This record gives sequence, C-alpha cells and structure tokens, in this order.
Amino acid sequence: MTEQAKPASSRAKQDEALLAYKGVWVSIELERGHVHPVSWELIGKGRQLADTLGVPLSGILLAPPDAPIQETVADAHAYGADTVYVMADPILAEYRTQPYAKGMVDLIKKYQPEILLIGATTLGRDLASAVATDMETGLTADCTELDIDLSTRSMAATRPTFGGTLLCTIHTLKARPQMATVRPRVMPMPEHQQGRTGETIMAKLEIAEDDIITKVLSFIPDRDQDTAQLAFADYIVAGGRGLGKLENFQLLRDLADVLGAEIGCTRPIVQAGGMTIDHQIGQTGKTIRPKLYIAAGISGAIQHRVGVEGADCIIAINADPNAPIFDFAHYGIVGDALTILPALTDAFRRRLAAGQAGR
Amino acid sequence: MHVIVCIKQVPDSAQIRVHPVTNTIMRQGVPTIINPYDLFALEEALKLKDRFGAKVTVITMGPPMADQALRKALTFGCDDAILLSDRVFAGADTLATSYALASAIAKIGETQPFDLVFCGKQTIDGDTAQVGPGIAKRLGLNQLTYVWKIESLDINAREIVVQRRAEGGVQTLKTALPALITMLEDTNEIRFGTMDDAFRAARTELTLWNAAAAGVTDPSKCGLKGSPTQVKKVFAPPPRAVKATQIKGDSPAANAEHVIDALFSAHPGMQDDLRARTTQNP
Amino acid sequence: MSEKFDAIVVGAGPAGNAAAIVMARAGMNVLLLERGEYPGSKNVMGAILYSNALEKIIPDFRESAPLERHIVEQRVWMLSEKGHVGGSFRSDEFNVEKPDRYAIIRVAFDRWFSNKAKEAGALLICDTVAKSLLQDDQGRVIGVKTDREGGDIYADVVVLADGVNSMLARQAGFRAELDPANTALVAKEMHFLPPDVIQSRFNIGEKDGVAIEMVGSLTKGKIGMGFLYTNKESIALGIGCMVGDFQEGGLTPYGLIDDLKAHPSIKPLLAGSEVKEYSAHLIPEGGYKAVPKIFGDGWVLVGDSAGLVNSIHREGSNMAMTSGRLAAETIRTLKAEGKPFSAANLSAYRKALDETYVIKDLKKYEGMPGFLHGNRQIFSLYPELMAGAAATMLKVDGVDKKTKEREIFKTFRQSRGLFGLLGDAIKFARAFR
Amino acid sequence: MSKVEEKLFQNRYLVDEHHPHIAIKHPDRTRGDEALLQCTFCCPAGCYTKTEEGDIELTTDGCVECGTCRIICQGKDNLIWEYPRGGFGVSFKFG
Repeated sequence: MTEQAKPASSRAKQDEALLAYKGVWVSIELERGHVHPVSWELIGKGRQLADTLGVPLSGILLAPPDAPIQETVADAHAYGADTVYVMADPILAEYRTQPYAKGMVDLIKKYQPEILLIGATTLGRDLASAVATDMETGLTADCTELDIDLSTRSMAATRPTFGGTLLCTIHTLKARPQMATVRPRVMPMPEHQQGRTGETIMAKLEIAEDDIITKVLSFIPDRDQDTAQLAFADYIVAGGRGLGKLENFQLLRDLADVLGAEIGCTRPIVQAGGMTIDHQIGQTGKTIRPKLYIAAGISGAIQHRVGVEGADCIIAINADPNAPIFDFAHYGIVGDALTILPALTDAFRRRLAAGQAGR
Repeated sequence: MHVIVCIKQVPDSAQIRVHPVTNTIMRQGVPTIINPYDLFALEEALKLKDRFGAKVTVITMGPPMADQALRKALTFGCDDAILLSDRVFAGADTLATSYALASAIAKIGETQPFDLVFCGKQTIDGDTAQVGPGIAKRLGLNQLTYVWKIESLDINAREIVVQRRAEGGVQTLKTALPALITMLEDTNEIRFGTMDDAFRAARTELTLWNAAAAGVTDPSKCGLKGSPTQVKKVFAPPPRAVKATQIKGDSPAANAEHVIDALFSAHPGMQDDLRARTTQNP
Repeated sequence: MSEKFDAIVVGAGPAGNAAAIVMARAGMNVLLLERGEYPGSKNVMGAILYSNALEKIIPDFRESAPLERHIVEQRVWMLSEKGHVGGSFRSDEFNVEKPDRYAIIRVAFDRWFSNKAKEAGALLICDTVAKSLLQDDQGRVIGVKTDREGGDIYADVVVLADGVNSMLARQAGFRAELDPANTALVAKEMHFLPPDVIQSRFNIGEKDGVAIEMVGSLTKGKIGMGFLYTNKESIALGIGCMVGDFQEGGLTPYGLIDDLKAHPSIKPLLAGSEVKEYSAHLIPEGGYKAVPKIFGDGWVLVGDSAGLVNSIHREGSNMAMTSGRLAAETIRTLKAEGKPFSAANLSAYRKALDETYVIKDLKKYEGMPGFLHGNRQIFSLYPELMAGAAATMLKVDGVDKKTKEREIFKTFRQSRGLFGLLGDAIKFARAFR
Repeated sequence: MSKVEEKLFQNRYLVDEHHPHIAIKHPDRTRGDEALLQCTFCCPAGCYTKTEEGDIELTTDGCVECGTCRIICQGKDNLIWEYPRGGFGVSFKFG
C-alpha cells in the first residue's frame, strides 16, 4: 500500500507524532472478582506482537480497590506482561462507560501505546468504541487474526465481514493507538510462567462520582435468567426431528442438567410447538458459538449448519450415516439418539462427579 | 418528545455467496435492506411514539439510493426522514461516519431538540458496533449499549431506566436524558405499518442534506480522509472441510465413553470447566 | 380518512405497470399496489421479452431498460434419453437496429418498468396485499381491502393484474379456479457463469443471446417443456409439466429440473455454474377456452390473471402488456367522456383485445391443449424416434441410405402403426392451422 | 428430499414468524387425503411431508407461493391458502 502522495514535510511531522506511540497494551477485564479469560488470551497474543515489534507489553487494569488486584497483576506478569498499569477506585465497582473510558483515555494519553487490544465482551465492545472515538483513532472489531506488517510497522487486523461469509484485513495507518477487539476463545491461552515478575504502575482515576450521570441500580447474573441465552451460552445440547415424539426431549434435558448446558432445537420442533422461538438454532434462529455443541437427531441441513459452524466442538448423533451433519461435526456417532443420549448423560455424570480424577 | 433513529442501508449479507470452486465473492442480485439490527431500534422508538406521542425522525448516511431504506422506515410509522448524502462521505469508516451523523443530529437538535437517539447494536456488513457510541461521545449523550428493555422513562424529570446486557448478566442503569441507546436483537418485533403509514411513506418529501447542510464543519474528518482504518483486502475464508471422526463403539455406553475420551483429550480444560459449572448448582 | 383514486391497479408486473403508465399519462389519479417488497420480488418468468408490446408503451425502452442479451439464435430441441434432435434458426435478421426479443431478468425489469409508472405519476405502494375487492350492494367493484390496518381504498375502477393465481377475481366469483390439467408448473434455476464462458459455450458476442426451447422424453411421457435462456452472466434454466401430470406421481418438480441438468445435452452448457436462485411458477395453458370474462362493473382482468398466455410460442409478458394497455386505453376514454365504468362500457376493452394477436393467436391454437392431452406420445415417443432416426441416418457404417430409411420407417410404424402416424400428422396439422 | 433444501437455501425469505400463510384445515384428518398426499410430491419446495404414521405435515418457510397445492386441493375444503403478509415470504432476487 503506497503512502498517499503527501507533501513530505507534513507527512514527516505526522510520522514523528505517530512514532512517539510505543508498546502494546492489553485491557484486563476484572469484574466481580473474576478475570475474563479473553484478557489472558490477548496477553498471549500481545506478547507475540510486542516481540515482533521489539517493544514492551503492558496490561491495563481498572477495578475497585476491593477487587483481587494483586493476584490479577501477578497473573498478568506470569502470562507475559512486562508492566501493568492499575487504576483502583470504588467508582469502578460496576462497569459504566464514562468512568472506565475516562480512566483508559487518561492512561493512553500519558503513556502513548501504539497498539491496544481489548476483549470483545459486551464490556470490551462498549468501552473500546468510546475510547476509540475519544482518541479519534481506528478500531477494528471482532478480529480473528492479528499480525504486524513490518514494512509499515502497522498492525494487520483480519476480521469477518458480511455476516462472516467473507474476511477482510484492515490497517490503521495514520492514527494511534491502533485498537482492536478480539472475541473470546479465538486466540490461544498463553502459558502461565509461575515466578515471572514485572513492573506495576498505579494511577489515579481523575473523575468524581457526582460527575457521573449514569448510576447502576442492580445486576442480575445470567444464571437466574429464564429466557434461553443461546447466543452467549458455552455449552448447548440440541435436538431435531430425529428424536421423534416431543416427550423424548426429556432425554435432552437430562443431559443438559448434567452439563449445566442450554437447550436448543431446530425449526420443525419450534413449529410443532416443542420449544419456544428463542430456543431455535439456525438461519432463521440463533447463531451460536459454544465450546461444546451436542446435536441429537439433527440432519444438519445447510440452514442449521450456518447457525452452528462457530462452535468449538460439535458432537453429532444421528441414525443416518450420511446425514449432512457428519460433514461438519467434529465427532459423529451413528446410532439411535434415544439410547445414546442416556448413555452420554450417565458417562458425563460419572466423569464430572466432584473429585473424580480424569480417567 | 423527539426521538432520532439512525439506520443504515446494507447489502443483505445472508445472500452473499462464495463460489465453491473459484472462491470468488458472488454479489449478483444481492438486494439492499435496512440493517436488521436497526429494526429493533426503530420499533423501540415507535413504542415511545405510541406511549408518549413522541415524534420519530429517522436518519441515514449513504449514497442517494439509500432513500429506499428511509422510505421503508417511514412505512413503519416514522414521521420524518433525512438522507445524509455527499461524495465527501464516501468510504467513511465508523469514526468518520459517527462524525458526520453527530454533526447532522446536532443540526437537527438546533431546531427540534431531541431526548433520545436510537441505533442498532451493529451493522451486518461492518459489525463494529462503534457508530452509536461514537455519536454519543461526540454529542455528550449518555451511552446505553446492548439495551434489553426500557424499564421507565420520565420526561419531566429527564430520567430513563434501562436494562442492558452486561458481561455474565443484566444490568439495570439509570441515567439522564438526552441519551443514546443501542438496542439488542430479539428484544421486540418490528410492527406492520398501517395503510396511512404506507401512504405517508410514499408521499413524504425526504430531506436531503449534503455535508454543509448537515453542519459538517471539518470535511477532512469525513469519508476516506477522515477514516483512520482502511480495508486492505476482502477475501473468502478457506473452505473448512472437516469430516467428523466416527466414534466406533459396540454399545451406546462404549460410544459415550469413547466420545468423552476424545472430547476431553482434544479440549483439556473442558472437564474442569464443566465440573466447576456443575458443582456450583448441584 | 380512507383514500379515493380514479383507478387502483393490483400487481406491479408487466400488465399492471402497462395499465398504470397509460392511465397516469392521461392525468388519472392511479394507485399501483404491489404485495412484494419491490416490483418483481414475487414474479417468475423464463424471461424472454418480445419488443412489440412494450414499444407501444415506451417506444425508446431500449435506451433505459435493463436488457440482458438480445436473442440472435433460437433453438428448438426434442430431447431423447441420450441426446437431442432439433433445429436452430440463427440469422443476421436478428441483428437489426431494434431487435425484437431480449433475455431479461424480471426483478431488474419490473423495477425499471414500475419506475416508469412512477415517473408517469402513478403512486406505487409495495409490501401491501390486496386481500379482497370492495363491492357495493349491486355488486359493483368500488375499491380494495388491503392487509394493513385502515386498509380500505376506494376507486372508480380496479385493474386486476394480480397474476396467474388471480386471487381477487376468484374470490369475488368473477372467474373459476385454475384447472390442474391445463395449468403448467415450471421449476426454474438461475445458474451464474462468467460472461466469457457463456459467450464461448454458445458462440455468441457480448450482447448476443441464445434461446433454447425443449420438449422431450425427459418428462417421462408427461406433457413437458423446458427452456434455457442466456443472460449477461447467468443462464435461466427451467422445465415443467402440467400439474395434472405431476399429480400422477413419480416425478417431483425439483427432481425434474435435476434430471434436465444431468441431461447430456444440457450438462456441458452449465458446467461449473453456481445456482443463485430456485423458483417455481404456474402458467395458465388452457388457451382460448379458459379465458374468463375479463370485465365487469368497476373492474377489468388483465395479463396472467385473465389467463392470456400462448404457451406454444412462449408468449405471456407481451400479452400482459398489450391487455394492460388496452384496458387502460378503454378506461382512459371512458374517463375522458365522463362515462361510468359499467360492464357495458368496459366491454370495449374485450372488443379491442379481440382485434389483436392476443385473442387471434389463442383462438388459432384453441384445440392445442386438447391435442396435447390426447397425444402424449408427442413428448415421449416422437423425440426418441426422431433421435433414433437421426442417429441411424448420420452413422456412416456402410449400410446404404435406402436400407437405413426403410429401417427408420419400420421403427416409426412399429411404435405408432400406419394409421397412428397418419392420425398424428392430421391432428397436428389441424391444431396448428 | 434433502436435495430441495439445498435449492431453497439459495433463495431469500422474509419469514413471517407467527403468520404462516398456508394451513391444513384439519391436521388430524390428513391420513388418506389423496390431494394432500399429492402435494407431498407436487410442491416444488417440498413443504408437505408425510410422517411415518401417514399424517401430512406442512412447513411454509420455503414456500415459493406458486399455488400448486391450492389448485390440487380445490373443492376439498382441506386447505387455507393466502398470500403472506405484505413484504413477507419469498422475495426473488432475479425471478
């Protein structure tokens, strides 16, 4: 990509301003005492990008003082961070855009990183767009690949577009920091090097509670939600017409209980009144990206496939050996789902019984 | 009460196919539609029209033919439609888009003050979910993204309480108007307009604004020039031909054991993750 | 407050658009209702446009209409199991300044045609279904009820251009349901290929197109016809039989088109193509006898809705445009003379139609539907016999031509008998006279 | 049967979730209904399927609105056939 023809002087001035931005930063999302794993995945990726550029890798942690900050900073160093910037303030107890964005932007303006990676969680997405607008810089969302183009030292961010049918590679050439959000479970988990140490820099959040208009009234964790959260669930068990009568879906519920999984189904089941529309998976239903998807009695027509291809692991159970689902599932069991489901339920119950070491 | 809804005309990406052999992108016959996520924002705004008699203005930034999306929005019952179209805007990324829309919305606010701006969660072609927050930031609106439901709205007290999807749960937030809301999908269903809506949509004169009319003061912040991000290349993902490894077991129980062995060996952390989840709620 | 128009046209297809343009140009207040998302979204056609009917409405249509290719070669094939026998007519005559037939894509064309109606002043409203006709106590049509709230719209006359299913006219008892024995169901696919591949396979230039009409044993003894038309970067392929034949079983519409795609004469033409759409449509093939009453108090029936299709020559959209235009001209004249749109006054539309090719052609082939029913062998036996005859004659195997001719005649006689052959020839000639 | 699903996947549908436009009038009396049985092999979109027990079921999602089932079942008072709500149903890209 040739640099647009610009008068040498202004380009030089601009390049110099950009050069001032050094280092790779990763946002560490610590909420309600729990660090979202995507933060460590990005520390792993950030380490790689930093080494390619020959610059330091830093974590940035905004959290309330009573959060497990020391523990998190230690983990960040262990996973590869050289420095961790910490901003501890009670205002940061519940996520709100204004304080979090203010804190992050102040840190960015002060320490000027060239790359900032944020997990594409609902928190990360909300925060990233506010920060990017404030910094008037480029932000590429839901990236699936991140590399460095050494000729320009700029980050090449690849992401799905047009609903995932296509991919595109995007650069942020004339603005810094180059920002990107990455979905959970896209980047590999780095190795936890016990005993690896690094620097910690404390910073003060320069905003008072009464400057913040938005107040958080309550928070209800997902577990108590009644409506199916298929789009966000990690484990899903689904059934199709191959299960026959609707009563057989109880076998599905038994397995789901053992796994703590959500239940889904295909279009005909919703039509037959077996389940409500928010349980439907596929082209006209939900698109799911779980860690494990067990499909029982589902033929796997293209209309279903487009909704489940994002799953990490698909186990398909179908009586028909050449059911299309076996073309894209990871593991296939040819057999009667009505006998295999109970067997799976028992096997999982035994394997997951507390304290039982892996076989 | 006055509510502004931002919509975008996008290609119906579900219809875009990749040629199985040549792996080229086949765009023939792909119609343009209103970004599906924006329909949830439109319905939520129209509910405020039902409840409070709010005026609903719909705005879009795009090429001249984006007027079709505005006309469709009018058929659902919106009152006014503004098309922001100028060569200067061409090639804008989300940052440049939010600048142009923010300028236009501020311009609207000069003559018709607004209480809420609605956006869809994201677009199906850009998928970046940044335009809404970008507008909120530029206009100093309180940003409420991934909103699930508007719990209460008090016009006189200028207060709104919403439920929004947060990480691992649902947050209830209270903030002041004016605010910007991006609606989560499947929160409502777009209505079927009345015959009067259909007639008004066909007859309404759309307001066409170029950059100047929209109050854009700094054109260098628009279009390609104002876009820090540039798309280098668009390509089709390599076809993923993974055939299922067939589990061979002589009985359902044997099958179960084999598949779980394969699963846990391929995904080491899964057994502990599952165990952690299931012991939490016995 | 309910709306009142001079005229409501139901359906923005060829017939509806033609009628809307003519009436709007006469200054009438015209509402054009379309149930689809955009004009053409609910319409399916093989898609050959014959210019004569459109020229009478938009003489310079060639300057702006989305035309795919003008047809320079017309092929007629009788398909046998392994191949086809047939003729093709290709001549420079087609390459005149104003070609008379084009391959088109209906969605692009209908949108263009409706824009012309809007330019003429008609009010186009999509996404709205006309559910039923509004009638006064004497049964006179005074408007339509749509599927939107507050959807009663009134008009002095309603032009029913709602297509082959003709829901409104049937519901009001103006015409009967379609007869499965005389209604064809055609399945169609759009196959996409790079333009240069199409041009090399059909030996045509950038703007030229080929139209192939097919009939043959492929339809397993059912009365079936297929087509293949070349567009700029796609090939429209379709085949169908009478619904009555499908009812006998053994052959689904998608099975039929898959068989056609696998046929040795068709497969190479489609090699490497990408299917982007699969559709199906009914075609009224009852001919003259099945044309219902096309006018009444406050209403007229135009296009497929009136069964105005001459399937032998694959003519439907031109008849739709002509009937739409003539109905509109009749209405325009009555409006100018301040006369009511009574059945008596609107009968002038039918008289005008009788003078055109529309009714004349339908009358000419009046017996054809009956003939095709009674003589199924047209579709199974003759193609095989003809293909066999061609194979025998063309094979250079040392057998003298005289013996070959006797052999061919023997196979014909064995399968149809002398009188059978004579009978077929006479009936065929009479049906075509 | 799976062949037709591959074809229908190419089409563009705006499914009207709660308003199927065609319905079998007496779902409990479809066994032995000759006309409905014919629909299982005449419908170009394969919307009608016969279950093992012999009942005929209808899913209108892939319907191309051709009308074949209506004219096959005419006079048998076993089918309600209407157009989908305005703008819904199949929406052809080429037609």
